[in-house]
Amino acid sequence: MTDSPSDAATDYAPSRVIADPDLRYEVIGTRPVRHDGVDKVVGRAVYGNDVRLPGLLHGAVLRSPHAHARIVSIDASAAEALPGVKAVATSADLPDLTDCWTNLGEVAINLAHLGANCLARRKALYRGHAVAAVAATSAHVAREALSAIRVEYEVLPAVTDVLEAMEDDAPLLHDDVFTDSMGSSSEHPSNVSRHLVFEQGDPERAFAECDLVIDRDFRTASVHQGYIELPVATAQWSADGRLTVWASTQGSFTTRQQIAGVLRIPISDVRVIPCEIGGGFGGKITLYLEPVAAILSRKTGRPVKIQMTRAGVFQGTGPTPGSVVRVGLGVKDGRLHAGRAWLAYDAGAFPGGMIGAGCACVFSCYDIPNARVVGYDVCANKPKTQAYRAPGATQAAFATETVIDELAAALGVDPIDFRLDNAAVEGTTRVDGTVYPRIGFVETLRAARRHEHYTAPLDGPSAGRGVAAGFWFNIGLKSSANVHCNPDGTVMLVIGSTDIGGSRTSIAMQLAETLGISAESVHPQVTDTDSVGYTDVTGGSRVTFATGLAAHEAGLDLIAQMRDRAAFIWGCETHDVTFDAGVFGGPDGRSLTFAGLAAELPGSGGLLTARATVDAVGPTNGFGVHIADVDVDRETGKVSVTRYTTVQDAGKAIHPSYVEGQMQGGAVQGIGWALNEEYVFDERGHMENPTMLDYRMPTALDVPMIDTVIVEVPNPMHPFGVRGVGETPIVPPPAAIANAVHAATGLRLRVLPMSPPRVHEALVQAGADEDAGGR
Amino acid sequence: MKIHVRATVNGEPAEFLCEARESLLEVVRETLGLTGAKEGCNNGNCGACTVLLDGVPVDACLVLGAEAEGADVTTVEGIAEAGRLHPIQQSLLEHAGLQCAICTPGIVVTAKALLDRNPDPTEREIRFELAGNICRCTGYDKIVRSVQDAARKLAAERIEETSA
Amino acid sequence: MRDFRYAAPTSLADATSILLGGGEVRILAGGTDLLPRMRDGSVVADTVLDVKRVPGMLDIVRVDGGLRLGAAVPFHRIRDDPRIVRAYPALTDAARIVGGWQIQARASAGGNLCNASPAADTTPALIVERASCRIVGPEGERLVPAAGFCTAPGRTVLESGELLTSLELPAPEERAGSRYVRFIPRNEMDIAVAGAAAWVRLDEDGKTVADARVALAAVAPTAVEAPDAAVSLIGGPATEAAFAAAGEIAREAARPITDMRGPADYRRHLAGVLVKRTLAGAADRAAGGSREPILFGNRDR
Amino acid sequence: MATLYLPPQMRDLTGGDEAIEVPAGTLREVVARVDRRFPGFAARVISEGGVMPGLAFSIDHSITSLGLHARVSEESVVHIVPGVAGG
Repeated sequence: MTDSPSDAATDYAPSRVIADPDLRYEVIGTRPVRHDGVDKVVGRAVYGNDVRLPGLLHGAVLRSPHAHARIVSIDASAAEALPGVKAVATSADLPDLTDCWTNLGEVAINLAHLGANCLARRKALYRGHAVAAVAATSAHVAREALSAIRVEYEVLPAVTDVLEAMEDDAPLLHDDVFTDSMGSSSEHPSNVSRHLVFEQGDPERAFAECDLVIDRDFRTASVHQGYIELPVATAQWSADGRLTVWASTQGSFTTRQQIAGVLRIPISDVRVIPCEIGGGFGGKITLYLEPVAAILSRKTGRPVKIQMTRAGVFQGTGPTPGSVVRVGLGVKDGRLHAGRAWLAYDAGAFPGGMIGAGCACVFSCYDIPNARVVGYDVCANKPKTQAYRAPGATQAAFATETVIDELAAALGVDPIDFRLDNAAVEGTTRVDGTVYPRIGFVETLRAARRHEHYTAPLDGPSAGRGVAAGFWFNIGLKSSANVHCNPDGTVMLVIGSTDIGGSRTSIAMQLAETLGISAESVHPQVTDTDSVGYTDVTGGSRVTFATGLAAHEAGLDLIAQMRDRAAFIWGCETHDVTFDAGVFGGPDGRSLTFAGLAAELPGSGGLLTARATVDAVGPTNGFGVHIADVDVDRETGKVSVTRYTTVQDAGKAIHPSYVEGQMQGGAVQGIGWALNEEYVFDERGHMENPTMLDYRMPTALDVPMIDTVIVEVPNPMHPFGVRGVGETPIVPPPAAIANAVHAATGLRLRVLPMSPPRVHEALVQAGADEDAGGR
Repeated sequence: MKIHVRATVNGEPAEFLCEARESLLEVVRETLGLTGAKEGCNNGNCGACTVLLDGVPVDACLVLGAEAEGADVTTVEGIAEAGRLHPIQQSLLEHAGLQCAICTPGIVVTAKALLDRNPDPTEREIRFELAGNICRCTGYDKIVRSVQDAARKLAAERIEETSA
Repeated sequence: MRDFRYAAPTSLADATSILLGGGEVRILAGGTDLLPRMRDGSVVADTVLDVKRVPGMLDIVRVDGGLRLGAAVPFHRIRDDPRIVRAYPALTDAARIVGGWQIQARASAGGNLCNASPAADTTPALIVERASCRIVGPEGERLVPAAGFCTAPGRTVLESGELLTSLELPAPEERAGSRYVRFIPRNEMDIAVAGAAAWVRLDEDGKTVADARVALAAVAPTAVEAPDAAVSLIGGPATEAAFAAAGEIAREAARPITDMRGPADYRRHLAGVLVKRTLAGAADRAAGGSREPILFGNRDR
Repeated sequence: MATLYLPPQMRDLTGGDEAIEVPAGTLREVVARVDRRFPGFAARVISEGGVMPGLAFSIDHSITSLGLHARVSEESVVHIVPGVAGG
């Protein structure tokens, strides 16, 4: 591994790429303009709300004003009588499903819960829970009609705090949810839907053997994915029974599957057309609007579009779990020897938070031979939580990485050195039993250690620097690709992965590399569920890895077919035809470029189409290390991030600019999580800040430039060495910033967000303690 | 009763009817079919609907359609001239200053207005004037670099024009 | 929101008659507060009266060495007007930090006053600049000091049929300077958790405070003056210690509430910190320091 | 023989043993054999003829997407882990 200079093709160099110098690619590693770029900078790209259909009706959703209430009755007659109102829908219009699971690839979900989340059945479980919906001739009319729907509620006590929800006497959300402990079920219904235990070695004995043990408690608030595009769905239920849905989704096929499941209709009757998607981060995998728009369309015979309001997004869609985490680590002879962790994550209104990932991630960066991890998934009267970029990992890493920093300080060891001494490597066993394949954590740590930022002087007495590491699993799953060869030597690439951040191009570049043609010679397009093979969600950092693999395999298929054709043209055997770097070679020195052979195809039997469908294995893991400088205004408690560097193992960066973009974007989301983002609930369980004014996501003025270092430890399970990139970068920031705040102030903050009043209070408290100590 | 409004939209005279409650955002998107401006919050907190009103960036969701009477409105669709991308559009492409790109139309419009007013903005000035445009994907780094690069391109164009 | 009548009169008389014409009439200047509140249902209107076409509403004119600022002049013109930057820098400071550029392109100081939010950024600035509010109504015209315009959250001195037409800024004084600072968790696009404006005039020695004014935002039902804090400085040296002491006194003028944007104790504490900082900034300007606003609210001190 | 590792919460079935040696075969066969030795096991990991929702089998340290069709070889190590979703 050597440091190589940045890509000379660009005139700026935010990232240094540390790569294996022996790997040479023509297309991979370059920075072409993305194929869908022009449409997106001129405002022509069609997002979900840009869909126009003749006779289109507009929907609006009525949401529960109570955090927990029995729905006694719904009277929509007055609303239905209003001019312009065409239909009203409630849960009575959806099939009443009892427990009925569907496997979405990454996760199985309970369709009964999904349906009841789309439209509340019997009970409203959180403030903002959808209760009814209206379709009308305009969005204004639809919204006005909501106030004419009479809903009688019997208000029930609510619980939003995860620890309170675990109490025996807490308000119970579901009478049919029991605590599952790896297949065995509790006797009585409970808000605790899942209890997990992982263990390796002998933690009890090991802790007794340690020279130094630190146990700490942490809390994090619920935070939202914060995508800028409002969720929107348009449905047209045709008289022949075919349902077409224009969706803003991370996965058109899983959307199709969920729609069919919730509506109890054949999957083949549903066609999902994915529009351009304005951000998801895990929050646009689950359905909210699609079945509702569908039943309104069925009732009216017209297409119906529903777009959420921003308040509806905050109050009705998935934040990521708030958490309570306790982490203890023990050191013996300078090495991590024992670990214990207790995690409770709120799942929101229905079971299924991110506790499994939280438990498996909490110690995942380190080789800790003896560890015990206990986790709880807890229902509470909040919106059902959904995945948010490395779901479950950030909460856990905030705790562990802070304790690691404290241990390093107590031992007088540099915090990166301490991490290097204890880093997980190939062969390390994670607490869930998994043994790591080739991973790049050590290389990533070393690159951070070498980075100029790490040793740069700090500016002023209120400045501090912190580091933290992060881990994410990454997933593989199923992807498909079709490739049509054009006579001009270009190819059309048809895929099903919705493109949230430039993945059309990163996939097209892999096909281009395979075919020996330029990135611009590949024309990628994302198509609907009728037009391409099954493809799982754009999530889990899987698309460049798995859909890239599908494109590569489709490319290999095309080359095989073209070698057959060259053999036909040249009158030789296929095995006599070679293919190397975009050139087909035959006997007697004959050769044709890819374009040359493509031009021959129409007259030699016709143009060719290739395809591949893969169930990708071996996504391997992503590791990142972040360095944060902060400045703490001691008088106000405000923490400013003044410099930030992200270092990450990308396996192989296909399009470095978009890899950097993932690292930068994830880091800034993590900075928001660390400093200011939070759901603020009042005592009734109502979110007090459901606007983008008061739910404070970082603005351009709140963050510095985000430096990036891409480390490349190729993934042996991918033809180009790709590892997932997208999620890991959100994991380290809260801990890196907390560690930096400690460096600046001597204070350990263990509650997120580290908002100004909270930091100020801690400073005041520390001052008071100091005074008391002095006396 | 609908209101009859005459305005200039993207350099062309435009007439439309709107309800008093309809925002300029609804008018450009629904009535005029210019769907480049996006709705992200509908209360002026995200900037995705930014358009120029008499040359100044505004949140189109906070302007009534009726207020556009006699005004000059420029949407993202009017930034490129005769099929030629504006340098800020070109720079965003070259510097990967967009990911999901739902905020991009607003960024393009605000950045264009910034460069019109201040041809050589500092990083701070760029961040300050773009703070009303929330981007959740990029972390802003590549957007800021794109604006800086567009400023360089515009400066080079000016030199070319002067020497020509 | 339900539909309404939109009226954009081109004379004061027409505006007055619409205001008196019955039904719920809401005045639209920049719309940045009105439209979100109408959308969320907290404000209902039969008529929306767009005052921007009323003559003078968008004008900035010199009057007797001072300045008349049309009530609907948007912040982006205030922040960029060299006459205001030079003579009333606290107002420029405030105008630059309301929302982002898009909000500043629409929102106005008059609207900020009429909206009567305790957290309005320009109101404390207008108070320390000793601005007067020109109000025109069926009974004629009257002038009300900016400090007396807001009476409670969302309430003002405006009577039925009255309209705020302009803000009258007095002629600037020699060796005087002003400053507004606020505290927000982000650096832009936020509502003041607390804010403080100060105006300071120095003696000819350039070191002694000849006169001072202090006003606070977001720590009481309306923007309030902290006269005790200001008086404590007069005749004394313009030093950090004096400003800090004035900040301590200003805390007493704060009667903050606890809400989602900040706990009361924290707001009271901030009032002191911000008064100290804003006085230092005002004194610096009085002594000839830069009047250019400082871009980052964050490190302002 | 392949080795199946039980998570702590399933070790009540084996009287505390963490690892079980089982002959190779499909995962379905492995589960059936374990269930014969430790009755109740299958009910904890199988539901409606497939892997229990929320659980996943990791074979040789890679989560399998083949469900009960997955092949377990003589040298395989099998873990039972909670399902994990990405964003």
